[in-house]
Amino acid sequence: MAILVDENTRVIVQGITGREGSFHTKLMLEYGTKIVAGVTPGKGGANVHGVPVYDTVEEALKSHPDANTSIIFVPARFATDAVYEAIDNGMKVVVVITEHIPVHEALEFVNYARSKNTWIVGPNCPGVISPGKTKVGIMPGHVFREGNIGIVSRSGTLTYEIAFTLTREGYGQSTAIGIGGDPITGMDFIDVLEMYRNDDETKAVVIIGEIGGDAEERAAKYILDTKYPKPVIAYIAGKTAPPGKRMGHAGAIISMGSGYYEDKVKAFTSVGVKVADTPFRVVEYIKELIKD
Amino acid sequence: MAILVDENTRVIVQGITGREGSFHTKLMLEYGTKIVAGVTPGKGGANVHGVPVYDTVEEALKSHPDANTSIIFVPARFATDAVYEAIDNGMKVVVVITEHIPVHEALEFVNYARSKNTWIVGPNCPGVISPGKTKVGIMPGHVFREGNIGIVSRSGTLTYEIAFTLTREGYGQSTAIGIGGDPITGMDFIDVLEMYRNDDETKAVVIIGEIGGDAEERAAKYILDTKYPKPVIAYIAGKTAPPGKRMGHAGAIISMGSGYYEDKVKAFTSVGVKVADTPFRVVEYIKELIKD
Amino acid sequence: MKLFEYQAKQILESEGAKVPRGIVVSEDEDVEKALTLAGLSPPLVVKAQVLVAGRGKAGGIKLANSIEEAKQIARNMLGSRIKGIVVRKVLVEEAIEHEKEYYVAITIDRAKRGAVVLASSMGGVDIEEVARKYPDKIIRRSIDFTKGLRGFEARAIGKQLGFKGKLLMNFTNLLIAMYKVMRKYDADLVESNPFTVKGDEIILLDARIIIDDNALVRHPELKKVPIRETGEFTEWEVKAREMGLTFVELDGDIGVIGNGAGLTMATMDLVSYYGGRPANFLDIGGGASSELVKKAVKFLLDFPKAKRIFINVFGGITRCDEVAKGIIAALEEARERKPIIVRLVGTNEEEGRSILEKNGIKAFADPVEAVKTVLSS
Amino acid sequence: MKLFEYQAKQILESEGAKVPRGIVVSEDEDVEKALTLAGLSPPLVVKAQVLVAGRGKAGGIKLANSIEEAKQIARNMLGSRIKGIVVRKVLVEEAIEHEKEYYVAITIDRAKRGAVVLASSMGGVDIEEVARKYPDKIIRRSIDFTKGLRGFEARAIGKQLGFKGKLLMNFTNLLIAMYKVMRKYDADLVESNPFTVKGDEIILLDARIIIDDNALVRHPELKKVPIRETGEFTEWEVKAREMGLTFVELDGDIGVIGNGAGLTMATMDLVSYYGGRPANFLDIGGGASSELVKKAVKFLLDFPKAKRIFINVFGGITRCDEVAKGIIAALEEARERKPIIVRLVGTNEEEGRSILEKNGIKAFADPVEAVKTVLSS
Repeated sequence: MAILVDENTRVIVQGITGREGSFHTKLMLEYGTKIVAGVTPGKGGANVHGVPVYDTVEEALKSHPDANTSIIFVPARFATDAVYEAIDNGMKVVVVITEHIPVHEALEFVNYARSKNTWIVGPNCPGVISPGKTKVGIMPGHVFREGNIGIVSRSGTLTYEIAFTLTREGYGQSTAIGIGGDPITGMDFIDVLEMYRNDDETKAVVIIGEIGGDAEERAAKYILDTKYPKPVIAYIAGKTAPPGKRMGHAGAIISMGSGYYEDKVKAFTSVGVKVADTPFRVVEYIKELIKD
Repeated sequence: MAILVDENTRVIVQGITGREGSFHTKLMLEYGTKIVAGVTPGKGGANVHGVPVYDTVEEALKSHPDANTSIIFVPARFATDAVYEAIDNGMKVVVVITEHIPVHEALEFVNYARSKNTWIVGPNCPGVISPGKTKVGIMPGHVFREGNIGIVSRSGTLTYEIAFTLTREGYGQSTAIGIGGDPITGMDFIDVLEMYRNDDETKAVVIIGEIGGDAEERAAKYILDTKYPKPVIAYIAGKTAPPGKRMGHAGAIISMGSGYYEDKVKAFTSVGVKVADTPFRVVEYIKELIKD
Repeated sequence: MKLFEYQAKQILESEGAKVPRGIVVSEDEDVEKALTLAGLSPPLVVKAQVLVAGRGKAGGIKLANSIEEAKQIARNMLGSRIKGIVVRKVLVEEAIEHEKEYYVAITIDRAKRGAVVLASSMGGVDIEEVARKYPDKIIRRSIDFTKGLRGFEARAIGKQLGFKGKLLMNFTNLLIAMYKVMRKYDADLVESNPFTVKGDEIILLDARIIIDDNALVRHPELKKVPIRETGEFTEWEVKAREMGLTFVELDGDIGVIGNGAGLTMATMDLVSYYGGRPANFLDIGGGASSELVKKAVKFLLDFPKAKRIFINVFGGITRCDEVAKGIIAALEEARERKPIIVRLVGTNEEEGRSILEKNGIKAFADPVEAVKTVLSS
Repeated sequence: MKLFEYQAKQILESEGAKVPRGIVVSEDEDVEKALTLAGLSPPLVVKAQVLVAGRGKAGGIKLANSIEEAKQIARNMLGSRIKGIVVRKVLVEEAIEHEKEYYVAITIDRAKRGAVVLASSMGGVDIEEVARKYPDKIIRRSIDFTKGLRGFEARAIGKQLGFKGKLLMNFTNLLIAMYKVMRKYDADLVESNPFTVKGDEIILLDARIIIDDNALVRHPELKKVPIRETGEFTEWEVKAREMGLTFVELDGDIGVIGNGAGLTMATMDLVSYYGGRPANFLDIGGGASSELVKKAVKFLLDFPKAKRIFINVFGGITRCDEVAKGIIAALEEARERKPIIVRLVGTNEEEGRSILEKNGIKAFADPVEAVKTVLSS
C-alpha cells in the first residue's frame, strides 16, 4: 500500500524551470516517478526533460486531469502563492521543498489546506518516497528499498543515513516522509503515525526527531493514547545542542522552556518507544523487534 | 419537527442586560422560550427577568451545559466578538439581531461559522420562531400559529404582516425565519429551503424577498435543480424602488446591474414559483395550493 | 461612503498602483501657483472632484493643452456646479495617450460569501451596460475570503485580459494592491474604470472606492466626505439623514411611512399597485418612539412632493399607541396640514386607534382599504 | 530578529498599549540637551538598549532620582559594554512605582498550528523557571489563526489574572494590540515581562518583539539591527553569518561539518557519544558546491576552538566529488593545518574518495570508525 504517494501518484512540478526544479525533475523521472506536467508562470509551452510546462496549474490540469500531487520548488517569495494554487486546484498532496517561507504564511496555508483536505508535506522538507513506487522529493533514491518500515523524520540527510543502514541490512521501507524542519509543518508525527497505523504494508515505524518544539512529546502521547499497534523506534538529534540556538533548521531550537532532548527521550521511553543512542543503532533495535 | 429551533432549544442571550436584550428576554420568556442564561461581560452575577447573567458564554455553559442556541443583542462594535464567542463555545445556532455590523466582519464570521458547522441567522434580522415551540427573536409571537407553512424572509415586519394573514386564515407556520437585511447573511434562501425540504411538518414554503443582490435568483435555480418537492410562493418587496438607492436594509439596493425586481420575478415564475402581487395575496395562493 | 477620485488614487498608489502624475487643487488654494509649481507636462486633464455619475458628460472632465489652459479650466471649474454639486476640488493630471481602456473591480460576492473580481477589456464605458449587452466580455472570479486574493488568481484574470510577461506581473500586483485596499479600508467596492496600458505599465485613469458605512468608525484616518458633497443624496434626503431618518425620495405624490424596510417598500408597491405613485420611502424601523414618529410625520408634512400621507404600521415591537401619539404631536406642531391616512394593527392597537380617533383620524386595520382611501382622498 | 526594547515599546504604543513616558538617546546625541528637553519627572530608569539576557544584573538598568543623575548614568552607559555588547542607545523612562509584576506573551503554537497566549501573575523573573517550578502559574490559551485573537478570549485570560471592570477592558485591548502587532510584523514573539497595573491602566515596563527572519523582506519599515548588536551571536558566529555559513559555536575542541541540520547535529552527538566534545555545528546544507565546502573548511581551520576537524557527508544531492574538491582547495589556501577526518558516502563517492586520497586524506565510509579515529588522532 504505502502512504501518501504510490504508483497512482501523478505529479505536477511547480517551479520546474528553476535550477532545483529542473534538476530534481530529472532525478524523479529517473526514479520512475510519473511527472505529468510542470508549471512556471510565464514559461508555458516550454519543456523540461520531456515534461510539458504550463503557466498555471489550472492549465496543466486541463491537459493532465489525472494529476493529484504537486511538488513545489518555487523560491520562498512566491512559494506561498504556489501552495494555494495547488490546494485550490484540488491536489491531494502538496510537497513543499522550499525553505525560508515566513512562518505566518505557513500557518495560514497549512490551516487552509487542512480545511480543504489537502496534505501539505513540509515546508523545508526533502519530500516523500514510497520505494519502488514513486519518489516525490529530493532524496537520493538508491538508499531506499521497498519494504515494511515506515519512516517519518524532521531531518533530510539523517533520514537517508538511517534509511541506508536499514536498506543494507535488508529492512526496506514502505514509505519515508520528511515532514520538514520548520516550526510549522503541514504534517506532524501524529498525522503520519495515523497513516502508518492504517497501512498494512508497514510493520514498524522509525521516528527521526530533533530538538525544538514538542512534536516528539505529542507523538509519544498519541502512541500511548491509541495503544499504537505497531512497534516504534526513535532517534533524536541534538543531544549536544545548547539552548537558545537555532541548529540549522528554523524549528530546531530549545526555547521558552521546551524542546529539550531529555524531555523527548523521556516522553518516548515512558510509553515504551526505544530511543537509539546513535543513528546507526536504529537498525539494531529494528532487528530485535522484527525478530520478535 | 420545525427547523433550526424547537422545543429542545435552550437559549443564551448575549447582551441580556442592554435595553433591547432585556426587553426581548422578557417577551421570549413570555412566549415560552427556554432561556437558560444571559451573558454580559462585567455583569456576571446579575439577574434579568429571573435569568442568571454571566461574564462569558463559557461560564454560562458551566452551569447550563444544555444551552445550544444563542441570540445576540450586543451593539455593533462588540457584536462580532460575541458571535465568535458563541461559535467557539459550540452553539449550534446563533441568531444575530444586531444591525450595522461591518460587512467584512460578517464575511469573516459567517465563513468561520460554516467551517465550525454553526448556523448564523442574521445579522440584522428578526430571528427565528417555531410557533408553539419556541421563539428566538424579536418578532411579535401572537401573529404566528403552529402549522405547516415554512416562511423564510429578508424582511422583519413584512414577515409579521404576511404570517398574520396566514394565521388569520388558518394557515399556521412550522417555522418562520428572518435571514436578515444585510448583503451578507449567515443563511440564504437556499440553506433554509434545504431544511424545509427535509422537514416533514412543512407542506409549503413562503419566500419573502426584496430588491438587491441575487438571493432570489439563486433560490429559483436551486428549486429548479433540486426539483423542489414542496410548493413555494414568493413575494418580493421593492417593485417601485429606484436603482442605486439603499432602501433601509443595507442589502436592499439595485447596483452593479443586479438586484432588479423584474429579474427576481422572472426567475421565480420561470421555475413555477408564483409571485404574489401584494403581501396580502400570498394567502390566496397558499389556499389554492393547499386545496390541490 | 464614496471616496473622491483623488483619494482613491492616493490610497491605491500607496499600495503600489500606478496613476498619472497629478495634483489636487482646492477652491481656497492659489490655483495659479499650485499648477506652476507642480511641474506637470501637458497635455493635461482637469477633473472635477464630485461624486456624481456621468461627470464627464456634465462638463466635469476637460482637456488642456498647456498649463495656462489648465489653470483657466481649473479656475472656472472650482466653485461651479456639476449636476447640482459644488466643485470644491479639481484633480489636474498628465493626460495619458492610450488606445485600449480596461475595467477592473473588486466587490463583495453575496452569493459565495467572499469577494469577486470583475474585469473587462471593454472599459471606459458604463460597465452595467456592457454586462447586460455583452455578458461574455466580463470576466468574473470569486475570491475565498479566508484565503484572500492570491497571485495565481490575479494572473489567471490577467491572462484572460490578454496580458503577458512583465505586464501580466504588473496587473497581478495591481489586483493584489486593490484587494489589500479593499480589506484594509473595509471597502464595498474598489474599482478602476478605465485603466490602460503603457508599455509594461498599468495606469489607472480613474479610480473609485466605496467604504462600508458601517465600518467608518474603524477608519478615523479617512476624511469624511460632507454628506452634501457625496452626490448620492437629494436635498431632502440630506435633510432626512441629518435628522436621523431613513428616507429615500421618489417621484410620486403619496408620502409613505412604514415600520421596517420590507414593509415600507411593500407599502410603496401597494400604493403603486392600486394606481398611485409614492413620493418617498420613510422607514421608522422597529420599536419607534413617539418622538421618532413625530419627527417622521413632520418631515413628510414639510416635504412638498408628498401631497397626502399614508402611514402603515404593523405593530410588533413597535407600539401602536406610541405611533399614534407621535402622529398627533406632529400634527399639533405642523405648519401645514395634509390628508393623513393611517393603518395601524398589532401591539396596543386599541389604545393607538382610540388616540387617533379622539383627534379625528380614522385608523384602518385593512391596508388595502387604507390604500384605496389614500388614493381617493 | 530581536527588536530593541524601545522599538518594541514604540510599536506596541502605536497600537494603543501604554508604556512609561520616556526618551531614547543615542551615543551620538547631546545627552544633556535631550534629557533636559524631554521634561520627564524623576525618579527615572536608565536602560541600556542591548539585546542580551540578564541585562539588569549586568548593570544595564539603573535608577536615577533626578534628571542630573539620569544624565550622569546615561553618559556612562553609552559606549560602555554590557556582556560584551557596546551600548549604542539608552532608554530613559519615568519609573513606575508598582507592587505586582505580570507576564504576558503571544507566540507561535506549533502543536495547534496557531498562536498561543502565555500569561502569569508571576512576572518580572525568568519565566521559563516559573514555567518549570510552578506550571500552574502560567495561563496558556491557544488562538485559532484563521479566526484571530478575539476579545472574549482576551477577557477570559484577563479574568484568570484577576482583572475586573475597566482594568479587564484595558488588558483585553492590550492583548488585542499585541496580537495585531504579531500579525502585522510577522513576529515569532510579542512579550511583556513585566507589565504592571496602575489604577485602571496596564503599563508595559518591558517589551520584547522577535520578528521571523524569513519575513524580514516583507518589512522594509523595520530598521535592521546590525548583527553584532543583536546579542544573539558570538564573534565567530557573526563572522560565519557574514560569510553565509550556518554555524553555531560550542564549547569543545572537535570541529564538526555535516550536510543537513539533522545529520550535523547527529554528528555532534556522535562525537560526544564516543567521549569527545564538539567545538561547533556547521551545516553545509544540501547540494553544497565545492566553493561552499572550501569556505566552511577554511573557516574551521581558522576557528581556534577546533583543534581537529570531522567532516561527515552523506551524499544525496550533495556530490562527494564536490565536497572532496572543496576540502582540498581549503587546505591549499589554509594558513594553518589541522587534522581532518572525512567520512564520505553516497553520490559520486568513488570520485570523491580518490580526490581525497590523492591528497593524502583518508576517507571513511563508516561514521563510527571515522569518529573513533577523530578522537584518537
